[in-house]
Order: sequence, then C-alpha cells, then structure tokens
Amino acid sequence: MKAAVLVFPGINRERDMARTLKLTSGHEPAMVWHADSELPAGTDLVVIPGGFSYGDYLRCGAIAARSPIMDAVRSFAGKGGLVLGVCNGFQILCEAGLLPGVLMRNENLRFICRDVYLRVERSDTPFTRGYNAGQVIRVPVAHGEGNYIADGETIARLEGEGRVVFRYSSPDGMIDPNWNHNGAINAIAGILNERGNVLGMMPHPENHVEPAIGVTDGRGLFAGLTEALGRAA
Amino acid sequence: MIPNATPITPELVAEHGLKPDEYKRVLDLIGREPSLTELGIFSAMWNEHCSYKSSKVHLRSLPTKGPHVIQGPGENAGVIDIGDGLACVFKMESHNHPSYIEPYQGAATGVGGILRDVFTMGARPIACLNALSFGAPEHPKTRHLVSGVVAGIGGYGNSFGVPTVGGSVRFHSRYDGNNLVNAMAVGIAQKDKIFYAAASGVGMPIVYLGSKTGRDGIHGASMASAEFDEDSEGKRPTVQVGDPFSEKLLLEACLEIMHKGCVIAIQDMGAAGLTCSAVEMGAKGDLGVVLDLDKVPCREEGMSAYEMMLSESQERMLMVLKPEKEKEAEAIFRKWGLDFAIVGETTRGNRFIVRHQGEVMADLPIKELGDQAPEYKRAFVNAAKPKVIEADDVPAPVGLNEALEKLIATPDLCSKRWVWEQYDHIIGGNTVQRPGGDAAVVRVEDGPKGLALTTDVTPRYCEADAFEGGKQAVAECWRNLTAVGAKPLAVTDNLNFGNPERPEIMGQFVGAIRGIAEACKALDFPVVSGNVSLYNETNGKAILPTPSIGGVGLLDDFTKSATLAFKRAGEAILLVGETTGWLGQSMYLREICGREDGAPPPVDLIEERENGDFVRALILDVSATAAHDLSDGGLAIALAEMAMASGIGATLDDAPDDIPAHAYWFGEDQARYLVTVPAAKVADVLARARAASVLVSRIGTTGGDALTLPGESPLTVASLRDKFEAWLPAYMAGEMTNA
Amino acid sequence: MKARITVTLKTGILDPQGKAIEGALRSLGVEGVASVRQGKVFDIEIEGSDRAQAEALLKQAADRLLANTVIENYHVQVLG
Amino acid sequence: MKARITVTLKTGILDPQGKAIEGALRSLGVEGVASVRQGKVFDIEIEGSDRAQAEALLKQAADRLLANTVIENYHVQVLG
Ligand SMILES: Nc1ncnc2c1ncn2[C@@H]1O[C@H](COP(=O)(O)OP(=O)(O)O)[C@@H](O)[C@H]1O
Ligand SMILES: [Mg+2]
Repeated sequence: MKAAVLVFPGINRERDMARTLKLTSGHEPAMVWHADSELPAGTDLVVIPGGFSYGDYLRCGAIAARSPIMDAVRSFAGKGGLVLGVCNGFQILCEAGLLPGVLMRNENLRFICRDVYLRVERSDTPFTRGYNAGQVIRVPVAHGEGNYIADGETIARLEGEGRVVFRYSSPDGMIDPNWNHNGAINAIAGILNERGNVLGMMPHPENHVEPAIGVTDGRGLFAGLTEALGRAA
Repeated sequence: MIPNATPITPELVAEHGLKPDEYKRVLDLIGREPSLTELGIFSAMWNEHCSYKSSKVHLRSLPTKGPHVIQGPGENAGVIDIGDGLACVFKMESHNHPSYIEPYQGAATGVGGILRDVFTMGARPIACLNALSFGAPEHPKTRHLVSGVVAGIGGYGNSFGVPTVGGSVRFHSRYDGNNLVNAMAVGIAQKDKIFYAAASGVGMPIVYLGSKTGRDGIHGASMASAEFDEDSEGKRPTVQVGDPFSEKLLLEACLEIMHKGCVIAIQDMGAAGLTCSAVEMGAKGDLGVVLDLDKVPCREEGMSAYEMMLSESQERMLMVLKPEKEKEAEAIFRKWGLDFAIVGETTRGNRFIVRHQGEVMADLPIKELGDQAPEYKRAFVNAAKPKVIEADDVPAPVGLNEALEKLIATPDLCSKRWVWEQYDHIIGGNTVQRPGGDAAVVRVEDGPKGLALTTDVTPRYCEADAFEGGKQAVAECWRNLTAVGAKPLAVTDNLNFGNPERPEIMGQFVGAIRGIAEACKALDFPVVSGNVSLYNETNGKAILPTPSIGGVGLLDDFTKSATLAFKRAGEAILLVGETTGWLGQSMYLREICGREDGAPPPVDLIEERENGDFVRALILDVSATAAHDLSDGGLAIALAEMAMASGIGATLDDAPDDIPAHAYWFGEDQARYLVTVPAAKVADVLARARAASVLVSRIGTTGGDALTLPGESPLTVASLRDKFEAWLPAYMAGEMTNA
Repeated sequence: MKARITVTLKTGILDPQGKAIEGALRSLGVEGVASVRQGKVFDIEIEGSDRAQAEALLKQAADRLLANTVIENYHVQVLG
Repeated sequence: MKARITVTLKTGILDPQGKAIEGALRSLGVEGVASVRQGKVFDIEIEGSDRAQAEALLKQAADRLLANTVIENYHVQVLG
C-alpha cells in the first residue's frame, strides 16, 4: 500500500492516521502538504485525516477543499483511486464536491467525543471488506459538526444506490434516535461516491486499532483496505 | 492619543494599580519621572500577577528539588526526567477573571496560554487538564458560565489538537461572583533539547513570531485608554479572543525551528505581552534589550507604544535567533503563514530601551524591573482551628441507600460526562484511561511508558483549616496517581485565594502553602511550576481558598495501569487504610445534614505513603484487579463508582461495631483505597499487608447487578447510574451558549 | 470601499442552529418568535473605487469561497 | 412579520475567521480584498403585526441570546 496522508494547516489527526496506517499495513504513508499540486508517484490511497483545517473557520473543510492538492485528489479519484476522508476529511470531501451533502452543527450544538456504535451496511466495498454486512462496530467520534444532511433527492439516491456504508446504531444494530448523537439524516455516518472509490465518514476508526489502548474495531477498515490494495497490486 | 511625555499625576499612578510607595520606588530607581509608556511597563511588571509580590516570600518554602527535577519553578513550565532521554514539561495556570467576563474566550485563551508555556520549552503538548470552580447551581449566572467555560476549553483544545483528559468541576456559592478556571498542560520533549528564556550573546536578533498585535487585553488605566480612543465607538474592549488555529501553526513552526537548531532563547507572550517577555529574556541573560516598535506587526492602526507594550494579544512569541539561521527560520514561519519580524536586539549593559517613530519611549534598567519589584511580607492571621465533630453527634440518615442515592446525584459528586464529552479526550491515540477515573493515563508515544495525570483540591477542607487542606490537596493528588499504579513524580500548583491585603486571607494562603510544602516533602513530590491568583473576591466576599494541585506520575508500562471498574464477580473487596468515620466537613454533612462545619479529616502523611506504596505494589504485581482511592463522599461513594464503571454490583459486610454505620460508609478519612483481589489471592494479600503494617480489611464481595449495603435492599447499578448521570445534563438543559 | 455579503441557507435546508435558538428563546421566556434561521455576513473592505469592479470581485469571492451554493444563497451589497 | 438581526464583532476584537478567509481568498487568486470581518444574521419570523412590539422583542432576543454584547454589536431591522 502506498498511502498519502494530506496535511492542511490546522489538521490535527494526521499523526494518529499515519501511525494507524503504518501499524495496519506495515508501510509508512507519505505526508503530503496542502500547497503541493501533485500526489507522490504510485499513490494508491489518499487519506484526508481529521482535525480542524483552517480552524474550521467559515465552514468546516471549506478552505481546505480549495487548496492546490485537492485538484490532484480530484483527478486521482476520477481515475478510480481510493480516497478516504475521516471527520474533517469527510467535511473537506463534501466541500470539494467529491461527495454530496453537507455536515452541519450537531443537533445539540455541542462538540461530542465518545464511543459510538456503527452498523456496517455493506461489506462489498474496498473500505468495508474487513467487516460483515450488518456487523456493529464500536468507534469513537469527536466532532461538533457531523450532522449529515442533503436534499431529499440526494438522500433517496444515496439510499437507492446503497451508498450509505455506515450508520449510527444501538449496540445491537438498531437505528434509534437515542444512538444518533449528532442528528444526521437516516443516521448516516459514512457514505460513498457514485463510483464507490471515495468514502467519507465522521467517526475515527484510526483511534480504535490497538489492543493495548482498548477497543480494536477500527482495524477492519484498514485491514480491508490493505488487502484490497494488495490484491490490486 | 496621550503623549508619552504626559505628566504623571497621582490619579494616573493609581489607575495603573501602583501604590504611592511603589511609585516612589519607581522614582528612586530611575531618578526621574517616568514616561507614560514607562509607567505602563512598571504597572505591568509590578502587578501581583507578574511580580508575585505578595506570594514570593512564601513560595520559597516549597520543595522544588528532586533527583528527577530538570527545571523547577522560574521558567515557563516545570521539567522532569521520565527516562529514555525524555522529559515531561508541565504547568497549570488560572484564567479566572477573563472567564467570568467572557466565559468562552476567557477559558479558551487560558488553555491557549498554558499550551504556549509548554511548547515554548520545546515540548509537544500531549494532554490538558482543568480544574473548574463555579458558583451555586441556583445562582442566575452559573449555568451560563459553565456552558461558556466548558465550550471554550473544548473549543481551544479540540481545535489545537491536544486531548483534554481530566480535571474537576465543583459548585459552591462562594464562587458566585468569581469562578475559577485553572488549566494545566503537559508536554513531552527530548531531555537534551529543552529551551529556556534566557538570552545570550550581544547583538543577537530578537524576533517576533505568531499573530499580529491588537489592542486586546490592555488593562492599564481605564482612564488613559478611554482617552486613547478617538472614535465614537466608546469603550475599547479588552477581551482577548483565542485563535487555536494560529496557535497550532505556531506550535508546528516553533517545534520545526527548534529542531533545526535556530533558537537561542524563547519566551511566549502571555501576561503583559511584549513587556514581560522582552524583559525576562534580557534580565535572565544579563543583557540589555532594544526594541523597535515600528517593526512590530500590528492588527490595528495607530497603535501607541504604550498599547503595543501592554497588549495581551494571543498566539505570539519572542525569540532570540542564531543570526546565521535567520533566513531558515523566517522561511519556516512563512510556510506556516505566520508573522515574522525582527523587532530588536540584545545589547551590552542592562537597559531596556523601547523606540517608536524615532523617539525613545522607554529607557529603564532591565534587571530592576524584575528584581526590584516590591516584595511584601503581608500581615496574616491564622484562623482558629475548628472543633472536631464526633460521628455520634451527626444524625444517621433515614436509610443508607437513600443517602447514597442522594449524594451521587449532587452537583459535586455526580458524573461530569456532560463536561468531558465536549473535550476531545482521545486525539493522539494515546489516551489509555479516559476521564472518569482517578487519574488519566496517557501513553508516552510508542510506549511502554505512560503518564498519569490529575488535578485535585478540596476547598471546603482548606476553608476550615488551610494547613490540613493544603496537605490534603497534595495527598489526594498523590493518591489518585497511585490508584492507577503510577509512581507520583512532581506537581504544579495553582493557588487561588482572595485579597492578600486582608490578614485572614493571607493566613489561608500561608497556611495552605505550609501544608502543601509539608506534604510534598513527605511524599517526595516536588513542586516544579505553578501560578498564584489573588484578589478573587466580589464585594468583599472571597472565594473558598482553592490551591489546585496538578500531579504527574509515571508508569513504566502503561498496560499495567489499574482502573476503578470492578472486573468480575466473586472477587474480594479490600479496604486499605484506617477508617474512623470522620464526618467533619464531609459531603455527607453538607449535603444530607445541611452543615458545613467541623475540622476536616487530618492527613497522616506517613500512613498516606505506606498505604499508597502498598496499593501500587499490588497493582504492579497484578494482585489487585481494580483500585480506587477514597475521597469526597467516602466508602459508599467509592463503591458505587466502582460498580457504575463496570456494571458489576457488590455485597458489603456489616460496618464495624465501634463506628456508627453512616460514619463508616460516608466518613472521609484520608489515606484510604479500595482494591479488588481474586478470591485465591486474598490470604496472601492480607499477609503482605500485616507484614507491611498496613491496615487492610475485607469488606465485601463483587457480583450481581446491584450494590447491597448491609441491612439495605439492593440498589441496581443501572438505577445508580441513571441518578449519577442525570443531574448535570438536566441542569444544563436550561442553557444554550451564545449562538 | 466597504461592502457586505450576506449568506443565508436555502429554503428547505434544515438549520439545526436556528431550531435550537427557537427553543432557547422559548425557554428564556422570549415569546412571539415563530422561526429563526441563522446565516452569515461578511463585512469586506475593498481596494479601489470602481463599483462594478467591486461587485464582480465580491460575486467571485462568494461563488468561490464564502457561500456553499449547494445549500446557501448569497447577496452582495457595495456600501461605498 | 419578517425581521433580521445582524450581529457583528466590535471594532478591535480579533476575528480569526475573517483573517483566515482573507488568506484563503488571496491564495485562490481573488485579489483586491483588503479585509474581511465575519458576523451573523438571524432571519426571524415574528408573530403579530405590531412593529414597536416586534422591535422590543428582537432587542430582547439579541440582548439575551443572539449577541454576546461583551464582544459583539447588533442591529435590528423589522422588514415587515
Ligand atoms: N504557586 C507556585 N508554586 C511554584 N511556582 C510558582 C507558583 N506560582 C508561580 N510559580 C512560578 O513562577 C514563575 C512565573 O509564573 P507565571 O507568571 O505564572 O508564568 P508566566 O510568565 O508563564 O505566566 C513560573 O515559573 C511559575 O512556575
Ligand atoms: Mg509563560
């Protein structure tokens, strides 16, 4: 795997992401500066990590979405390259138009950091092949603006095309407003683009991969990606 | 604009907070009338906050040395050796008054300031904690303050990207007009790459870095600043706004230029901004400093020398660079989009010279600005020792269950989840123990070491007996670190008191320091940094004396840390330490009986140490499966917390005959812990305790889904949890922060 | 020249902040507010003094950055 | 009745958002913007039709919730 982790000013989970990629794939990712206009040669996975690019000023992800490196990411994705955006990365992908919809303030208007449960809706994507469809995983969230919305038509398309990959659920996999901490429509926690090669998700699987630190439910995502890319290579 | 040569009237002097005799000292020192800018500089350097004029004499009695202390008080933060070539850099600081005026920004900039103190020394911040004291819940301002302060702490730390892993929150009417926001930051540095404030070398460039200077936080003379303002907008706001985004860039840029070896000396601009940082760099390095204010990056137009010297704009640094590295350093700062300007140089001789628009605005002796600050031995009186309350004189509750259920739902004892869920406490991927336990545990990158972190103080004890209260704050901190299996290494303190000009307040201050000093000595727990916040009072009513203690402990292997959750059914619950049923100043007395009186529990430091060492050993050799120290609310509360953390219940044996049941279950005797031990190891553990002369008794067994106190019906853990979790969210539901 | 760009949410887009504010106003006892929608204003200082040029510039700023036209409308005013 | 409350930062108060936006516009190649300060607007629907009453209501809403008067100014407009 040759992963590239994008670094924007104000991004702050890039170190967590890099460590997890190294830990799960055995390969050190390249750290790519926002002002660069090209991805390193041979990149097969672009990861936009979490954090507060540009302080979340204006709109989360808005300023980062317009940086030079994003043009490179757009063309990489256009050629079918895999792109993973986590938290602020998801927000950036939406702002960049690579994914539909927007992430609004959490319903209760507060930042929330806690473990949540996600129901994995599909296992037939390069991002989720490490899980079984219907499996419930426990991963943390840490965001103030994770409330996914899009217009009715977009939501209908996302649902119709099976592009909702993760949903907030109860520990036994029920969709229940009490377990949807940010108020996202249809409890949406992660979605794919039309082509299925760009995934955006609010929770942080990269923080749940080490047995010594606690839960390891995030590993499946990275293990699956490593395998998918290994197979492709 | 008031000209620099304005005649200095007694009113102007008073507006600057200088007493007549202090002003006389200024005149004696410089042999002439100061210019307005100079007056501003003196007022900044000699106020209580910067000069420690009332506290210095007493702070000297704190133990500050130890084999692992690399840097004690006197720099931006304390530094201790944690082995493997690494150092831990930490400090706690208050932002009380700003947080009362504007809770969000006040708290946010408090966090920003303490983070800067830590990374100024070359450390990457790895954790933040905070200690918050608010007024009574029913006070009309309290909810708004809680909401804003918590959002502000989270807002800054989350965006900056440091996990906020612990802290404390309390409510008491004595903080009604004066809430306390104490923030602590902890960082890790290479032991041989610590950076200090002292400049060295003559003719070295002094560089200004970070954000631009605005008119933020210029307190000075309200009259003077009113006159500075020519437009009709009226009073100029002095509120500082935090910019965590810029601070994150500043962090990365600073660490990068430090790494590249560009830095000779570095000092953040905190209180009294440019003045304090420039004077400190020069004075510590035995050098003079010349500043050219025309070079200072300003955010607003027409800023005077006075304003630039006193501005408290955030996210700024001053550095002395190696001249040959200037270009390289500048390129790094530009890359991060930060301002970079050479604003002066170091000089021979000990003058502090400030130039602006071709004029010398200030020319002062640099050493004396710091060293010759007034120092007071303020009068103090020790309060009479309160009388000891006998357990028999305190009524028993209607039922133990009822008392327990009531206590865990009180503002001070209930779950603070509503608070810490607004803090990103996992960023970094190193948080081994999240908020909610005795101490947070954070892995030192790539392990196997871990740091245990906590902040503690029991203000009601300090109010009753400042000396015992001071001891207790340190002891509880030490105990919390021990309860997760860490070896306590050192502390930072944040001493919050009322007006030191009142002898009874000064008595509290002196008493608390004596207590802290005694406990730190007895526990080999030196003070390596700290902060003093005085004048915390409104309408002559002082806060409860609140010496917050922030402690750092070390785990050689973070995977060995203990948590307070019961692990499995059928394990023995052991109580370590002596229980006498001390109810004076207890939560039981306050919340159930409506009384805040009596002497607080005394702290036997020898026992404290022996019991703690015993518990730590049990944790490290894996005899103990869970551990928890006893504090507010005593034994019953500690048991409930262990049960709630796990979902596993417990059945408890009868209280000993010689102690009234309610005093046994709710008394707050110190130096105590609860541990659980697998049934097979009980005999061995008890034998070891006897051998070590540590008092240990078996008091019950884990299991089931309810907590059953003797003679009471079972209380399900789920129902306890509901009560424990409910109060704060319900209370806060009435509030929305400013949109 | 001074100018102001006002950015508001399109009708039909949910506004969690607005909704929360409605609730908060009610619980503060401020009665009579039927609905609240929150938007942004940008007060902008522009170099030069050509109005038409300024308007073009502002439109560009809004389109390219200040508004997310998927969910937001904007309105440009040159105040002179 | 429709109304709008505009909340802006007081002069001299740091506006980190505005600063970041200035930088972003520059790096997007939008030239000629000297400064940006960001504020909020609240579009409010009010019950009833008494203008004076509406204004009083809006002022109350702004003072008590919508504006942080320590650092912000506000301006109320009843649009009818
Ligand atoms: N209560 C205290 N105990 C020990 N040291 C203290 C205490 N208060 C302040 N200090 C030390 O005095 C120095 C100055 O403190 P302070 O003015 O708060 O720092 P800063 O200039 O970074 O704001 C620091 O080195 C601090 O560690
Ligand atoms: Mg400092």
